[in-house]
Amino acid sequence: MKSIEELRKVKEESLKRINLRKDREEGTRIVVSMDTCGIAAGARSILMSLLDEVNKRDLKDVTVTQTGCIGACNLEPVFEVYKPGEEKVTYVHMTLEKAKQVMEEHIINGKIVQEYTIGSNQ
Amino acid sequence: MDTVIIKINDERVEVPNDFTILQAAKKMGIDIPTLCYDERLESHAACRMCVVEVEGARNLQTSCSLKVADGMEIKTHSERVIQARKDILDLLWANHPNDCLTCEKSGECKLQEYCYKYDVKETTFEGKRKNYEIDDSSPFFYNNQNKCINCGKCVRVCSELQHTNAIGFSERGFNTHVSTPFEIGIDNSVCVSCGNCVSVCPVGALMPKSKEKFRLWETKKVRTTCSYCGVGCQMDLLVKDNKVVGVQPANGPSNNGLLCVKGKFGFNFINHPDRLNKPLIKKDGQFVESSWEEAYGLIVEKVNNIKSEKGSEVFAGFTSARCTNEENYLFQKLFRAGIGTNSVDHCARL
Amino acid sequence: MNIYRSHVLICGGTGCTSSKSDKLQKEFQNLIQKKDLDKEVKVVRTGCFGLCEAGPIVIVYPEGSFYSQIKLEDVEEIVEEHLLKGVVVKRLLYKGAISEEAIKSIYEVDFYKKQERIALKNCGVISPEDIYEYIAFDGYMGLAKALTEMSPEEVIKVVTESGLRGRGGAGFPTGLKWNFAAKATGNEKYVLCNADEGDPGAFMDRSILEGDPHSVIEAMSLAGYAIGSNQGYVYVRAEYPIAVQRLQIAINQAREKGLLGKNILGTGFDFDMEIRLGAGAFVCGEETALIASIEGERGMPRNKPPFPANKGLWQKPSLINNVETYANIPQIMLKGVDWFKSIGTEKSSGTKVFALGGKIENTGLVEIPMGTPLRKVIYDIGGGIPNGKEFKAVQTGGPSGGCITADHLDTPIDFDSLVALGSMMGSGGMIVMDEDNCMVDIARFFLDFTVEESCGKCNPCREGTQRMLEILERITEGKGEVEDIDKLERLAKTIKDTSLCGLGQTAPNPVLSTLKYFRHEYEAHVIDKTCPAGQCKALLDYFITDKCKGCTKCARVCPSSCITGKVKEIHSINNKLCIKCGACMEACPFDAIILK
Amino acid sequence: MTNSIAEVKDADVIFVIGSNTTENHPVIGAQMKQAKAQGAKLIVADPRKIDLANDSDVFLQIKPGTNIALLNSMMNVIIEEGLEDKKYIAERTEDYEELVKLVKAYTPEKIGEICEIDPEDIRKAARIYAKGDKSGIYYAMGITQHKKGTHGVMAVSNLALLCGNIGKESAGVNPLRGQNNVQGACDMGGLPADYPGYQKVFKPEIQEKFEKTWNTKLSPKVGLTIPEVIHGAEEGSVNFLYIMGENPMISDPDINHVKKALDNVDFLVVQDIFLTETAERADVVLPAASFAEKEGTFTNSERRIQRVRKAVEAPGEAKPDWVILMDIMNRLGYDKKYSSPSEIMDEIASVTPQYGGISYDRISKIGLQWPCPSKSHPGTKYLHKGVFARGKGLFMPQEYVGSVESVDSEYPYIMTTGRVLYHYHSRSMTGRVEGLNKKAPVSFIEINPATANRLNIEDGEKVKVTSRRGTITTMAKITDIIGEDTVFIPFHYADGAANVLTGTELDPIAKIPELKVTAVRIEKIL
Repeated sequence: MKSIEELRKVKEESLKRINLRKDREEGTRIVVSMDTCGIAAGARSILMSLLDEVNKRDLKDVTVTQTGCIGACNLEPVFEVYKPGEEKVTYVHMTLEKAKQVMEEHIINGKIVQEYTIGSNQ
Repeated sequence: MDTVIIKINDERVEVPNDFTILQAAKKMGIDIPTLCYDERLESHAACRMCVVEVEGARNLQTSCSLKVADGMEIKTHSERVIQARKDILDLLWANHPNDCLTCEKSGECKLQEYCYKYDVKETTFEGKRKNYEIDDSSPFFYNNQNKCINCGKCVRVCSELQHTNAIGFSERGFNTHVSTPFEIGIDNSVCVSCGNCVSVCPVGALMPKSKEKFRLWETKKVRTTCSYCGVGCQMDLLVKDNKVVGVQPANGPSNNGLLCVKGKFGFNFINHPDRLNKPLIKKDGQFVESSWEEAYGLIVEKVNNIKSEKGSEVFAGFTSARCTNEENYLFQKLFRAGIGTNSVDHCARL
Repeated sequence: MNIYRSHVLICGGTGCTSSKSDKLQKEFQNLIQKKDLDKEVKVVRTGCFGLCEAGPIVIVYPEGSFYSQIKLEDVEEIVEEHLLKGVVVKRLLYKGAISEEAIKSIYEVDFYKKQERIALKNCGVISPEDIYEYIAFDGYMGLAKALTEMSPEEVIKVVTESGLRGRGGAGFPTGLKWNFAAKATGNEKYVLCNADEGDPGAFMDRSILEGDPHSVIEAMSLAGYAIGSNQGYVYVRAEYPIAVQRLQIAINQAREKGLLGKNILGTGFDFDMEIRLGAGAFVCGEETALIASIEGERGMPRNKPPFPANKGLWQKPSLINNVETYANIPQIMLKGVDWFKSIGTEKSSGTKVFALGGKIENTGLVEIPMGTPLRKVIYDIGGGIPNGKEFKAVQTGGPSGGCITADHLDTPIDFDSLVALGSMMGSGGMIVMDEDNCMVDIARFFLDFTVEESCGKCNPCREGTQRMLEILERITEGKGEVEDIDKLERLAKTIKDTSLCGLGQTAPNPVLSTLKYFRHEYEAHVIDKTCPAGQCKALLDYFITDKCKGCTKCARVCPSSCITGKVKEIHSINNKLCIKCGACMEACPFDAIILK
Repeated sequence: MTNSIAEVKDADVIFVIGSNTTENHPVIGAQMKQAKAQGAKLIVADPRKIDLANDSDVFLQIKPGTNIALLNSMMNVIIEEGLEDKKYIAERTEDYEELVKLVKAYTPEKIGEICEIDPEDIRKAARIYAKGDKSGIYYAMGITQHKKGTHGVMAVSNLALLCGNIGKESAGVNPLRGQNNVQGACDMGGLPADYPGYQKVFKPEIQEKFEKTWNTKLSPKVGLTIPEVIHGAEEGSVNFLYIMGENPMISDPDINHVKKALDNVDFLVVQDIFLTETAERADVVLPAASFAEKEGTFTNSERRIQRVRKAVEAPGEAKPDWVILMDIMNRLGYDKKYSSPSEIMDEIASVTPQYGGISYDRISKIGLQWPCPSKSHPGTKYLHKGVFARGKGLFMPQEYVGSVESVDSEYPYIMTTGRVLYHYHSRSMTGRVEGLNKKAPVSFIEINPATANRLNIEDGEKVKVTSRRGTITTMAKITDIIGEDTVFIPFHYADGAANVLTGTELDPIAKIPELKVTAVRIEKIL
C-alpha cells in the first residue's frame, strides 16, 4: 500500500467480507428457510442467489442467513425479510427470478412485493 | 559546570549538578556505607547499603546512583535509613559464615566493618545458607562463594575494566553466585589471573593464596611503582616483619587501580632464598663469598691495571632498564667521569 | 472476492488450542467441504474469546451463536443443522446464551454484554493471521490519520489528553512517557513493547498478541512517529509460541503491505520492528531488565534513574509500553480523546482487562471500564463463587499485589483505589478466594513465586524474600512463633523500602496485605497452632468419624502405629503420635477419616 | 609515547602494530579494550592472531618483517582516497611530496601479496585510521626489532603525520616500553652517544657543560653499543665489562656468540639480585637490592617519573645499586657523595633539561611527565602540541626492504619471538614465582595445525628447532594463532632459549637486532 487512499480501498473491500461478524441491530435481515423440505424445493439456490445479489450490489446493511423449518412446508422455498421498523414480511414459493425481484423492489427500494407474500398465497 | 544547591542532613551545600548524592556527601565529609560501589565502574546499586532518604521519594534511594537535583533534601542517617542498613547487614550475615576469628580478610572486611559500625551483633534470621565448593584451581587466588555477598564488583571489574569476562553471575535469586561459565573453575577459564577481582572484593570471597600468615592490621603499606613492564602501575606493597606479603593496586594515572598477574602476584622473588646476599668472587672457577671491601678492592685494582695498560676505551658497561633513574645516572657517570669512556649502553632494544 | 454467508469462528487462544481447537478447525473445514458448503461458509481461527471456562469456543455468524466446550464429535451436528439448515444446535450452546425467551447472540451473553472491549476489540472477532480482517475493522486507520493529518506533537497530545495510563502495572501516564522519549536527545531511539507477561494467571497480553497482533504493530508505529524512532522491538517470552508465531506473521504481512518498513503509506515515515524472545524470567518484565535482556545481557534490572526514556536500549532513548497499553492507542487515535475519556473514571480513563481466576465460575479474560465495582466483576461477569462457598478475598496485581476483602467489594476499580486498599492493578490478575483459602498459605504461595523469580541482584530481594518465605513456611508448618509475625512485618517493610526494582519493592505486598486484613489467621497459626481455613496440613489433625466400619485397614498402614481399635469397631487416632502422613486417609475405603 | 596512557580510553581509533599489548602491557591492553567497548575502532596488525585481534575491527595477519610495506600501503590508500589531513600537512609538516611520490607504488594489491593479506583489509584499515578524529598508533618491538626497525618507526610517524595525529590528545605515536625503566635508562644517558637528556657527547658545548658540573675531563668519543661491545669482547678490543641488572645470556641474540664474548673479557663484573646465567660467568658478582628495598624513581612509557620506595631491607649484605656505584666511583678517585637518591635526582634535574622541574617532594603522590623543565612546570601530557620540537613535522618516507633472514629449503619457516603474559624477560624474577611457573612452565613453539600436520608433529611433543646459528629443543604447541609459514617462541626460557637461534644482524641506525625474523627448520625428535 502506497497511500492512505489505497488503504481505505482495501478497508472497504475487506469489510464486505467480514461485515457479518459485526453486532448490528440495524439493517435488513433476509432469513431463508433451509429445512429438508426447503432444500428439496430449491432453497439453497435461492439462498445463494440472494447472497450473490447482496455482494454484487454491495449492500452493506443486508445480511442473508438461514433458519430451520418455519412450518409452511407447502409454501417452500420461503424466506423472511426483517427491516428495522417494519413488520416481518414472508415471501413464499420463491424462484430465482422472484427472489431477484424482491431484492430490487423490497430490499433496495423498500416496496413490498405483495403478490409473493404469504398473505397473498394462503 | 553548573552547580545545584541541596540539603544534606539539614545542611546546605553547593555541588556540581552531575554529582551523585554519594559524591556530594563525601564532599561534606559524610560517610555513607557502600559495598558494591567503585567509582571506576557503572553504578550497580545492588547492595543497597548506601540508601538515603530523599524528600518526596516514596522509597529509599541509592546515593551511589542518584544524581543531585536543585533543592533536593537528603537524610543520610535517619532512623529509617539506619534500620534499613541494619536489616541488610542482618540479611547478609544470615548467609555468611560466622568465621571472622580465622578469616584472612578480617580487619579489612567491609561486612565486618559495617556490622560493627551499625551495631549488628548477630543475625536474627535462620534458614538456608550457601554451600559451595571452594574453587582453588587458580595458583594465585581462591574463590570461596560461601563468603560472597554478591556485590558484583569482581564481575564488573572483569567485564568493564579488564574486559576478560572470565567470571559472571550464575543462577538466579538466592542461588546467585559468581563463577566461571559452566563452573569449569578459574584455572580452566579465560581468566588472565590479573587479580583485579581479588583486589576489589570487599569480603573474604576472593582471596590471594598467601604463603605467609598475616593479619592485615599487622602490615604496613608502601606505595611504589611496579618493576615489571613500562606501564608504571602504582601499587602498595604489604609488608610484615621485613617481608613483602602482598600487593594491592593503587589508583595511579596509568593504571587506574588495575594490575596484571605479574604486578599483583609476582612478588615472591623478593623473599626468594636464591637472592644474592654477599659479594662473590670467582676463584679457580668457583664463586667464593667475600666482603664488600674485598670485592671493591678487586674491581678497583682491575680497573686501574687495565686502564693504565690499555686506556679507557677497552671498558664498557651495560646499565639497566630495570634500575632506577638515579642508578642509571650514576652508572653512566661512573663510566664517563670515573673511567673515561662513553661505552655505556643498556638493553633498550631487547 | 468471495463473500461468505456464514463464518465459523474457532477460538485459537492458548487455552482453547490446548483443548485441541486446532483439530476442531480441521474437522469443520473437512465437513464443510464434504457438504459442499465451502463457498458459503468460512472457517476462521481467531484469538482468545476470553471466556476460557467455556472453551473450546466456536462462534457462528451472522447469528453470533455461542457454542461452548465443543468436542470433535459435535462438529458434524453443527455443520449439518446449523450451517446447512440454519437450525441452531441448542444443546451445544453456552449455558448463558440460552434464556427462557430466546437464544442470545454472543454479544448478549452477560459475560460479554457487561464488558466494554477496546483492547480486546478484535480478539475473537478477526483472524489474527489475515491483515485484511484487521484493516476491515479500521485497522491502520489510526496510523494513517496520524501520519497524514497530525504532527508528532499532536499525536503525543492526544495520548496525553486521553488520560491513558500504563496497563502493565504501575499506571504511569502513557502520554508523559511518550513526551519524555520524544524530548530525549539522540539520533537513534527505540520503541519497545513489553510482552513479557509474567504474573501467574495473567494472559491478556498473550491474548492480544494471539488475537489482534496488528493493533500492537500499528500502535508501535504510531509511537515511533511520535517520538522519532524508526525501530521497534517486541520482547515476548518464548513460552508464548502461538503469540510469537502470529505476531511474526503479522509483522511479515505488514511489511509486505507497506505498513512497516520504508516510506509507510507514502508519507516518508520509516518504521520497522523485530521480535526478541525472552526465556520467561518474571523479572524481565521489569523494563530495565527487559532492556538488558534484549541487549544480550543477563536479565537484571538497572537502577533508575536514568529512565529508559533517556538511556534505554543500548543507552539510547527508548519508549517502553506494554501490549495492552499499545492495543488502546489506535482507537484513541481514531475515535479521539473525548470518546476514550467518556469511558472509565476521571483519573483512570478507558478500560482494563482482567484475568479472572481462582474460585470463580467464569474464569477468563474480561475487559471492563475503569471504575467498575469489584462486585460487578466477580458476580455479574464472573458468575460468582462456585459450590455455594463464601467469598473471602480477591487478590489483584499478582505476586506484587495484595488482597481485598469483602468489605471493599463495592470499591470502583481503578489504579488509585486499588493502591489505597494496599493492593495494585498490576497487569490485571484477579484471583478470587473463598472460605477454604488460608491467607497465610496464599502469602507463602506468592513469596515462593518471588523467591523463585528474584534475579539475585540486590540484597534485600535476594536474601530478604528467602527469609520471608522461610518464616512463612515455618508458620504454615506450625513451627512459627509469635515474634515471627513482627519479624516478617519488619523485613517486609525494609524489602519494600530498599529493593532495586519493582519486583523486590512489591514482593512483600501479599504478606503486608494479608497481615493487614487477616492478621488473626497468622495469629491462629502461631498461637493456637491451627489453620482456620483447614489448608495447612501440618496444623490439622486426622480424625476417624462414625463412618468407620472397623475394617482395620488404616491401622495396618499407619507407619507410626498410632491408630487403635478393634475389628468392626470405630477406630481412633492418637494425635500425639500421628506424623500426619495421610496414609490412613488414603487407605480408608469408607471416607471415614477427615482432617480438621 | 607522545601521549599518555590514560588517553587510550578516549581514542576514536586504536591501531596496534607489533605489540601483543594484553600480554606484554596488560594494563594498557585492558584500557584499549575499554576504549573499544566505548565505541573506538580497533585495528591490529601482527603475525600472530593475538588476543586483541579478537576484538578488532580489522585484523591484518602480516608476514613478519613487512610492517613498512603495510604502513606505506595504508598511506597509499589514504592519499589515493583524499583522506589525508590537508590542513595539518600544509601547516605543520615538510616534505609531503616525497611521501606522495614514494607510496604511490604501494598499492594494496601489490602489498597484499607481500604482507600475505587481503588488499581490501588494507583499505579498510586505512580508511578507519584516517577517518578517526583521534587515532593513536601503539607499537612495540614488533616494529623495532628488525634490520629496518628505525625505518619502521619512521613509517609509523609518517602515517600519524599524514592524518594529523601528532600533537593531539588520545592520538599520537606510542611505543610501549617493555621494561619498567627503559625510558629512564635512556633519559639518564644510558646510551653511548648521549648524556642525560639526550645531550650528545660529541657536542663541545655539552661536553663543556658536563665537565664543569662533574668537575672532570670527559671523552667526546661516542661509545660502543651492546652488540658492538659483545663483538669487541669476542675479538679482544673490550677487556673490562660491567653489567648491572641485565642478563644478555638470555635476552641477547645468538647466545652462543654472547657466551664466547663474556668468556673472553679480562674482567667481568655483574651486579644483580640473582645469580643469573650472565652472573655465572662473572669474575665478581655484586649483590644488589631489589626495587622493594630501595628508594628511587622509574620513568614509565608515558614519560612519567614515579617514585619507588623502600619497603623491606635487602637480604644479607646486598646493597642498593646506587650505593654500590657510588662506592666504586669514590674508590676510583671520583669523590662525590650522595646521601640519598633524592640528592641524585636534584643533580639529574640540574643537568637534564627535561627533568629540570623534578624533585622528590613534587612527585611524592603523583609522578610528573617530562618535559618538565622548571619547578613550576606541570609536566607534559602529550608532546608536540601546536608545534614540533624541530618546528615542522618531517615526513621521512622509507622503502620497504625484505628482512635479512630469508627462508630457503633448509630453513623454511620464519620464527618470531616475544613474551608471554606470565613471564618477564629472562625470568630471573618471574621464574622464581611458583604460580607464574605453574601457568607457563616451559618453553614452547607455536605451530599452525596445518604445518604440524605436514611435519607429523603432535601437540605437546618435543621438537628440535634449528636456525643458521644454533639448535634448541622445545615443546610444540599447536595453535591457529600463528600462520602456516610462521612459528613463535617466547624468549624467556634458558632451556629452549629462542635467542640461541636469533641472529645478530643489526639495524644500522639504532643498532637493534633483527630478533623478530629468523629462518628456522623444525624437526620431529625420533
